[in-house]
Amino acid sequence: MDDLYREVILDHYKNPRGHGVIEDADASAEGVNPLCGDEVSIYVQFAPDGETVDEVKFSGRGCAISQASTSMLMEMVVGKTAQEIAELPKEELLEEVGIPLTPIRLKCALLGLGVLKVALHRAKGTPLPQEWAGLDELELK
Amino acid sequence: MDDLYREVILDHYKNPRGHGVIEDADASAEGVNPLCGDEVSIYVQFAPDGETVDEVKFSGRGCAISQASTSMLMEMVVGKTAQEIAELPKEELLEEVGIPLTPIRLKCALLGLGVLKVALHRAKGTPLPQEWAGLDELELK
Amino acid sequence: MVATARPALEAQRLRADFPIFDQKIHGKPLAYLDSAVTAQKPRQMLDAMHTFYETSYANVHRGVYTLSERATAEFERARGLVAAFVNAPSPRELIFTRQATEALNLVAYAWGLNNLGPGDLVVVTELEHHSNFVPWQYMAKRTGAGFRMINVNADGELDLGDLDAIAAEGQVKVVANNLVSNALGTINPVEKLAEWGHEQGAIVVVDAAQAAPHHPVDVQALGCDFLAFSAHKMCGPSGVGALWGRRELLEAMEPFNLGGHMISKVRYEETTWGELPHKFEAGTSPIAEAVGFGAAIEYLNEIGVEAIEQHEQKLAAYALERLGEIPGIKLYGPPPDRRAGIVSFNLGEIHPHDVAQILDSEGIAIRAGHHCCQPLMTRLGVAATNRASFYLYTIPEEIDRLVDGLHKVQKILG
Amino acid sequence: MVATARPALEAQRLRADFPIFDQKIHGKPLAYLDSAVTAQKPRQMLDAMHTFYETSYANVHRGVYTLSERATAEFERARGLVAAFVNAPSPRELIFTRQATEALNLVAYAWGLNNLGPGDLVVVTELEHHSNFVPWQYMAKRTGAGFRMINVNADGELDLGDLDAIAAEGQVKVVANNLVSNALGTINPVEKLAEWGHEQGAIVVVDAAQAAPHHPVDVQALGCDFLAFSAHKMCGPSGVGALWGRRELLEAMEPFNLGGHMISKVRYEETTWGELPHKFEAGTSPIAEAVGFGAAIEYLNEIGVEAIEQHEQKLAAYALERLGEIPGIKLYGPPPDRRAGIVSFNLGEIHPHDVAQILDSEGIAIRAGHHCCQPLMTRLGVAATNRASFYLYTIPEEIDRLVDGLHKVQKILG
Ligand SMILES: Cc1ncc(COP(=O)(O)O)c(C=O)c1O
Ligand SMILES: Cc1ncc(COP(=O)(O)O)c(C=O)c1O
Repeated sequence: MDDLYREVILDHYKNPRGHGVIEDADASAEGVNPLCGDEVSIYVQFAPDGETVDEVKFSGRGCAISQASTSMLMEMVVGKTAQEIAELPKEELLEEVGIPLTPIRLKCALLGLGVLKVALHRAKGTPLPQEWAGLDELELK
Repeated sequence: MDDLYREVILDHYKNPRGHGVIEDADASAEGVNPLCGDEVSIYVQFAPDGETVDEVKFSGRGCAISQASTSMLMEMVVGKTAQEIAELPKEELLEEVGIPLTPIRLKCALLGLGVLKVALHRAKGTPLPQEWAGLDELELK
Repeated sequence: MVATARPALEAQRLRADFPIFDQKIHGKPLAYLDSAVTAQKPRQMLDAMHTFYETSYANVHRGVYTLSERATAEFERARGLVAAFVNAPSPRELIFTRQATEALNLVAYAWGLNNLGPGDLVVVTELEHHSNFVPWQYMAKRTGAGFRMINVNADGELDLGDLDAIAAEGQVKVVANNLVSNALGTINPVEKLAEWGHEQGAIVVVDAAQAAPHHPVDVQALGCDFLAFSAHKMCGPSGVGALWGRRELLEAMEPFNLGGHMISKVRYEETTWGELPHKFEAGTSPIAEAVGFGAAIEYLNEIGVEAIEQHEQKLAAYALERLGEIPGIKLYGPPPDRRAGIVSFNLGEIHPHDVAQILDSEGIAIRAGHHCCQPLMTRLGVAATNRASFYLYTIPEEIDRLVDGLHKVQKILG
Repeated sequence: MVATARPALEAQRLRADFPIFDQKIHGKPLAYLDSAVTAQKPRQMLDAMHTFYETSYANVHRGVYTLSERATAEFERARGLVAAFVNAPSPRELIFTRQATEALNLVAYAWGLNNLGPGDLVVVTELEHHSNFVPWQYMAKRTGAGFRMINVNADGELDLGDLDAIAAEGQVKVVANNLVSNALGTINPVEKLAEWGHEQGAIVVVDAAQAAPHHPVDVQALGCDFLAFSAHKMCGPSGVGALWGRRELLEAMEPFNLGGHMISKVRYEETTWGELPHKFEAGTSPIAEAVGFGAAIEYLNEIGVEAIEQHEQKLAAYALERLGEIPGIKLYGPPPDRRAGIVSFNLGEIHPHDVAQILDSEGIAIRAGHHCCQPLMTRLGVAATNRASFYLYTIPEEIDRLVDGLHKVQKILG
């Protein structure tokens, strides 16, 4: 338990970084975790090079794990290119989250990353990992 | 075993009474035991009173139990009225058959009686027992 | 239904019948408060299935040999027990299915697909589980029939004031509703709906998945046409459930699944169907599961379903009282005298997943989610709720532990 | 498939795994020669289910708590085992059903009802079990499509000479055939039929109910689109089976049963479906049964399905030889090198029911009937046959006892 809700998770949960909406975002997507109905939307603004993420925000509702991991993700991806994010292994985010997760909670922790990759895929044609290509992890709108 | 295929059963099986067809019968019906596909047809000729069974025959294929019990039935019903046969309890035939029967074999033993009751029902409007009214025991043609 | 008074059940003593409680979860005793989703299994039921497999297993209804006759007798005995449990007029009207969901699909396909069309209406309620909602929504769409929903009021009780307005919109052909809501515990006025449905000339399809395990259910008293329930929610095994249907309807209906066993004659040119209940039981039956279902019914009969109902009502009242003391909690559903042993709540803004996760670390198992009732969740304006649900083995101490656990959740995440 | 040679199986030793043999039938040891209809269960499989119920039972896929995570892990592990057993490219393509029959109905309803119409043809074979015959006949009739049958020759083998004539009559949309005939033991040329079916633009639906328990089955090598089989015929429990389907087809298809678990979003206005395999698994799954199915697969893998196949081929050859010595016997089906461990016969004019009944008094269980293959029986000109069928626990002594028993039948009824 103390493992799961350790300080850094609680901090991101209670003070999420990048929480909000970017109007007229360059890229955006919305996804829902069909297991619990949680929804998350992600909005991306690119730098003038059109490739590097300048600003990224998220909105939606979710559990502490999904909110915290999405918040951590926001911090991780600013300054990276769309291609770099497309190639970001989920393990890197999970390491940041740093707590043991059961398969069900893994879906919570990876919801934001999936939605972000889909947003970039749509805007820039970057590849989707196989498991998201089949929409296995989330329902897109 | 010796119980099941006792002498009298074997005798009726090997020398069935009333085996054959009555052309232009006053009453007739055909039934099939859906569990094994066995078919039996029964033909009835009434006496001039139009009520008393004068002659009765059966045709079709079946196992020793169904052939023997139908053969015994043929002997039992000649001279009885349609109404009397409609009221004939199946126990009376089973007593005649006189061997212990499991539920599956019971269906074999009662196939002929069911078909006969249906034939009389159709020709004379005599009642069908509940279990045959729903065609539970046999498929009619 | 037995009229004589039964002794109250002793949950603490009954727990000994359930091997699942012989373990610790995260070092704590298991408080299993998720019986509405599926119930735990008594040794008596497990042993009945095991013994059946070890001594009498064979396919049913066709074999001439001893094992098959024995298996058939046990299987049909189980059918009789299940049929009697809901006071079905005849065991021939009781069809074994995989679960309540398949039972409802059977009716939606075999009756709905063949009897619905434009101008007709299918009426469900906002309280339905997806299993009694989506099949009807789908069949309405396929056939061009309309789809209407009876709404709930603020207490989570059906608002029957809309019935006339619905009837004015088309020919009501199906009324599908549950007897007890799995999300809120609401006990619904099925008799009234059945009466109204029959006035409209509709068939009345009752989802008793959540009722049959906990309350006396009598298809003749309810006046419905079909009733669906699942063994796994009533101490029986997974993999089997039942549909009761009115004989005339079942006989007139097309079959659903097709194949072995459900036929009378198969010819290249044409196939004819078998008699009830076989016509609706294509393929090899869930044989051992049906036997286990029968054993579960015997177990429940031994205790008495009225005693179970009373026990759960007391637990629900106690839970509502204790949970009500927690600051910031929101409780959903009707008052205790009109609800089953189910309590749904939210703890302020804390996500139910987090609540359930922290409770798990205390050995407490509750459900967090939409409970397969998204239309109702939409109405309540939430994505999910927490739900604690009780059964014959639930003890008040488990509710106390739940309350303590919720305080801990608030301390961590509040 | 493992390429290395396996030791031949020792049936006598394996029998000790099967508690059913710890009893006498009419005072004689049980000779269970009806495995084609359903197989007996090894202790290992029964114990796996029992332990699951006692320690890890909960509903799968939604619970956040420990028991549910544990149940989900065991359930999905079983899916992986079953999928690998038929060399499915992904476990997501493996759907748990009640049995082969329901798996075939799933395809007939979800694909057939939505893709067939006038001018189309559905092609089955005269060897089909009713479960792969009646659903297609029914869907053809409902949709206005034509229904054609590939006939068998005198040896009970498919006559593929008719294929061109069939293709000339319409647009072949479905080719449905079994891999091994349960009535005759014929091993069918599925690869050829699949190739032909795909040339026509049809889907190829393989009934492997009788093949999967006894022979290596590889969906990729067969080149089919759907493959159905049942756990209960392969040492698993009743109440569960599987459908493998090609991912693109499954994804493009409508769902079959509707309700809990198979959805993504349910709204009054519209419902969207979940991902594979959930989209086809409405309602509470046969959870413990799937776990038992996985345990059965592990049991078979331990022995090696190639070893089982060889063992049964030897038994079939021995049975054909010994039975052939009986005067007046009529044997059906292909020569031993092209047949599975199934032997169908008639003893002159003696009705199979009587044969089976007398054999039962000797403790020998065989099947007597149409074996859910009435079209084939019509072709053979009989209502029924006797059928002895073998499995990994069958020993040659049981075939000797069968032959002795048949002599006794002739003495009594001949
Ligand atoms: C009211 C209600 N209906 C239907 C169902 C579906 O039951 P099953 O999944 O056993 O078909 C449930 C179970 O959650 C339920 O509570
Ligand atoms: C070839 C074949 N297909 C289908 C079936 C049907 O199997 P189930 O009843 O398990 O669905 C059987 C079983 O008898 C079979 O042998």
